[in-house]
Amino acid sequence: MKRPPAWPIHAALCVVSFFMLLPFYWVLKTSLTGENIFAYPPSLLPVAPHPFFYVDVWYYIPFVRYFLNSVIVSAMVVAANVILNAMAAYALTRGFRGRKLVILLLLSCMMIPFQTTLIPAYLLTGKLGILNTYLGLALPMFSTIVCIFVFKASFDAVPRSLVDAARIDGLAEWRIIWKIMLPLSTSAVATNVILSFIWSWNNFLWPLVVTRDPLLQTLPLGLARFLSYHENTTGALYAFCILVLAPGILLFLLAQKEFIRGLTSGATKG
Amino acid sequence: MDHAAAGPALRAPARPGARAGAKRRREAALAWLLLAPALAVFLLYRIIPLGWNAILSLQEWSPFKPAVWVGLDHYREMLTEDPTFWEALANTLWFTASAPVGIAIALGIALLVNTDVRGRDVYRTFVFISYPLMTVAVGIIWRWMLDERVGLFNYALRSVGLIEQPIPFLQSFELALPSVIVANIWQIVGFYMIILLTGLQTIPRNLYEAAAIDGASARQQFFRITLPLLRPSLFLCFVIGVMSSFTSFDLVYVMTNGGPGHSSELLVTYLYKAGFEMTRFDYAAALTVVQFALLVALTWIGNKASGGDAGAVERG
Amino acid sequence: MKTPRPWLAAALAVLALALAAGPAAAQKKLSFLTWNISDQKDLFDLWIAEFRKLRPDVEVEWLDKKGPEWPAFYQTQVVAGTPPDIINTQGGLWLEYAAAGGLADLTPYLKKDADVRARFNADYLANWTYDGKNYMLPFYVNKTLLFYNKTMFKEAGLAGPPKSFDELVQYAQKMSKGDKSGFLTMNFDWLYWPLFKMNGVELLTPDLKKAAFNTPQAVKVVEALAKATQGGGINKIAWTGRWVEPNGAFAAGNVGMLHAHSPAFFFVRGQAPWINPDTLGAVNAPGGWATPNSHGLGISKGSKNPDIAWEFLKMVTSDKWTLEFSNRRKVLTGNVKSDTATIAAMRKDDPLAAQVLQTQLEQTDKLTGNWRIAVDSRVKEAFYPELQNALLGRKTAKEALDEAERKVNRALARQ
Amino acid sequence: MLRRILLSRFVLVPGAIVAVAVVWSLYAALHAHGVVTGTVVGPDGAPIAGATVMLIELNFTTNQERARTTTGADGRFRFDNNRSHYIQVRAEKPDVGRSPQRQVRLYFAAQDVEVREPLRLEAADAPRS
Repeated sequence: MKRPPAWPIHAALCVVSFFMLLPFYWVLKTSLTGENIFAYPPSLLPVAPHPFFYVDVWYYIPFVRYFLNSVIVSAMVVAANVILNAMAAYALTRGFRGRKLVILLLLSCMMIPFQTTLIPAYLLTGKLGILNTYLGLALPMFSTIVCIFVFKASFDAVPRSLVDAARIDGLAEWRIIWKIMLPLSTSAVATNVILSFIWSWNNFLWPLVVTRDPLLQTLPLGLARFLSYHENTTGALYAFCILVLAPGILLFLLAQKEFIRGLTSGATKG
Repeated sequence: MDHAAAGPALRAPARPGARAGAKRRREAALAWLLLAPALAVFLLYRIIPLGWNAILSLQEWSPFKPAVWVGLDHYREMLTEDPTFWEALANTLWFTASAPVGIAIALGIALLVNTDVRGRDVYRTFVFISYPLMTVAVGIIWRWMLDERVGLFNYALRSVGLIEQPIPFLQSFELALPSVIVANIWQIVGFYMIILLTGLQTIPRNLYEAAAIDGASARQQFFRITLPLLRPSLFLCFVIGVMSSFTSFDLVYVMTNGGPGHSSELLVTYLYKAGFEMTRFDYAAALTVVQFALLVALTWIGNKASGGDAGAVERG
Repeated sequence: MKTPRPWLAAALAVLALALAAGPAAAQKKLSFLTWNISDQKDLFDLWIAEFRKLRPDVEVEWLDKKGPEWPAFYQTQVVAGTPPDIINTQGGLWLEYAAAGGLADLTPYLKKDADVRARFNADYLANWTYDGKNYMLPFYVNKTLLFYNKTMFKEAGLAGPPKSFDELVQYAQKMSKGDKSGFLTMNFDWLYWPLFKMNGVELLTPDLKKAAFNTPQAVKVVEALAKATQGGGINKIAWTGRWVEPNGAFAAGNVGMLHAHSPAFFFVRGQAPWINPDTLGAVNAPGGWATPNSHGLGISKGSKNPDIAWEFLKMVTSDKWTLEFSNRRKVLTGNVKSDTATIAAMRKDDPLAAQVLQTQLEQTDKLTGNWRIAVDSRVKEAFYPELQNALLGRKTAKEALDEAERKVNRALARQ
Repeated sequence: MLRRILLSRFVLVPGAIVAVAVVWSLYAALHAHGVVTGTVVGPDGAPIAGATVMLIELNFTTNQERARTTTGADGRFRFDNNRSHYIQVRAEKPDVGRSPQRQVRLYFAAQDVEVREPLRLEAADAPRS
């Protein structure tokens, strides 16, 4: 296919980027100036920006501790997601009785609002004896339905011929997943990693309920400190939000490259 | 969980000459084995809790009181004497109806950033950046941008002279819900984008090459190849859209808290209020059950619409 | 391979002993759940250390959750059978729990320790009585008052704060022009109710069984407020905002009057360099009516050792610690001695804050918006959205109040 | 294989970040003696000896004095017990006047810092911040 001229694409993308970045710009700006955003007229450029609200954040909450907790929990979640979802998705690409039922079940499960499962989920976690543990924090997110379907869509696109060939070579199923499916679905893997990381990283209500031990609190729970009713913590609040945001963006940047490989190169062979 | 253990047992299916019935059984066994861990998680944190709600919805219960059976009383109250429920339901459906808009936008963006235009990675990041941002920040910032007197939008519109009177986005009954929806789309569009990007990667280049050789225009290629093959991802986005309309609690809570009146109340915010603020978990449970039934219906429709089987496109 | 054996055995024995000893030596545990006050960590550490001296056998765990999630956390813990022993609730939340039998009745303790009862401002203490029983002690107290922007008052040629509801509305309209508006009020937890009370409107009948607010007078009030809101005299944020927006708007200097409780002062001052005794006034609202939004300390019914919990309460409400608390957080604690001392001390180094806090000790007999009904939050939920409908012009005052009356009565009937 | 993983950007980038963090905290550890120094000058810009300098910390919502010292013959002052990351300093001398309150924000708690711009005493009833 012949390539269209680049400039209209740039133009369109610049407009999009502008609208996407506008609110974000204000978060960033406020984190550097701490100004009262309800002043009028709004100052479009940061006035006397300084990094000290980030220093405040560092001292308002046990930042390192919370950060490490978040890292540990998210690492568990990401690993579990890639493995469990890949397995489940692979199963769904195979014909077996009850498959449609499982799919419909998953799709509907996906949409039970977490708020209403809070109490029973807590009781069950207690029964498992993993309240106040990293496992207890991570377990509910060990598999996420969206990501299962991301994998499924990607696996469905892998030519059957490849799989059958592998079978005839007597390759074990788990190795088919590992050696054929995943390498041909790097973009799906990247999506899994990014999304499950972000969900577990920003998860708020569950850690709030399941951890009584302050040493186990995750980063988002630090939020409470910045919504004070007495102090004016505006600057620190937004600095905090930026700090919570950063790792997700970093991961996205790192995983970016996977979105241009994937099956596009793989499908032709095999 | 542990493939190595499963491995040897699973050799069989491919062995030539295995009897069809046995083969199918092994296939099924294998499938369930692979599904087991994921399903276990959902059983624990979705299905059992849902059952808990189902039972609770037939009782009179609060954390401080033992349960008493009241049959369908809560459902009767909900359907016959609770206008708020109907308002919240309508709003939720409006919210759901807005999903395609966001998806369309995201699709456009995804197609653009999937070309090999320079600086593509930067654009992608810009579009995605809103998604991982904490909802509290999103809510507060949008509250301010849409504010009647000091908000950025009104400021901009007034300074370019587009409007005389400022628009009270969040203070008016007509605009509160749309405002929340816009903010929601703003936040979720990056999410849609990467789902669609992943989908686009599953479309083999050679198809386009072939089509190009047959002299198909870019438009035709889009409608003949991209769209059909992207169906699974589009369906997934639709499901996500529905989901977000039934679960995006934080955004509404921060931006409007369901007001003014109940004009931006969603089922999820309403049942949170019912449960944790009015300590009526039993009633909240009934709401949950109704909402769940609704969702199953919606998903089922969407599923059918996308050609069944979660929009999966069988090939090979 | 032989020699290690005895070591191993010894090690195992020690381990076994440790395990056996573990539970035996286990301490009594007290947990203390506060409401979005994590900034006072240092103070609470001091309290815990001090209590450790009084009761070496007890260890205290401190938990803090912020507003919206506090109930979710507490109620989950209650269901799980591990409720925090001591809880700090805000506004009327405690009513639900008290009525449902979730809180321990403190009346007997207060009888036993008359000195504890004597510490407190009787009006504030009475705030936590539900059908004759006292369920909570004051932790830190506040009620609504009227802040006004003296500069804007001067510009509008207004001498002093309004003396009546009509003046309030009229002043508000006088000051509103362009981006400036005249009046803002907090709208959560009945904080706006003084506006009705100062017009003699009652929400409920004296027996708290039925709605009593649907009167011609109330219609007049709502119409006046709605008119002022449409005319821009009252900033719409007053009816849609939460905490950040109204305070932010007032801090920005665009609003003439702010009807809020005392914490607003410190928040606003943090954002408003313009604030000093010549530019900000703080007085009781017309008629002296105010809605308390105080924080109380109660004991969960499910607590394993309520008596120890009471000891802890006694300690933290003592003159010594309330004074320390007041100094650190610039709040009043309902403890008469400390509060007077705090304000006296403040007079010289922070006169404006002192003036604000002073209003909190005046006319404490004129508290409203704190009805002792089990379904407080449901009534709130039944009433306020309808009020919004009227104030923001979706319904006429009469329609809205009729509908509100129906809903409120239904909520009351369900209890 | 292992080598490839170790050299992948998923290891290198976080590694680099951690390294920077470590270096920074080392630096902080070595420069956190809580020493605050500076100069007090009169309205004419000449150093003022014997002026009282107050180190003020924002305690929650209101300022509280943490320490005070007096300037030497060269108008220099020195605190060495600052523990905070956000302080304010003010100087005054009975017959000369007082300086406006100066905010000093530090990159880490107890950072050793020289208050650049000297504290300039002004004739009394200068606006308090």
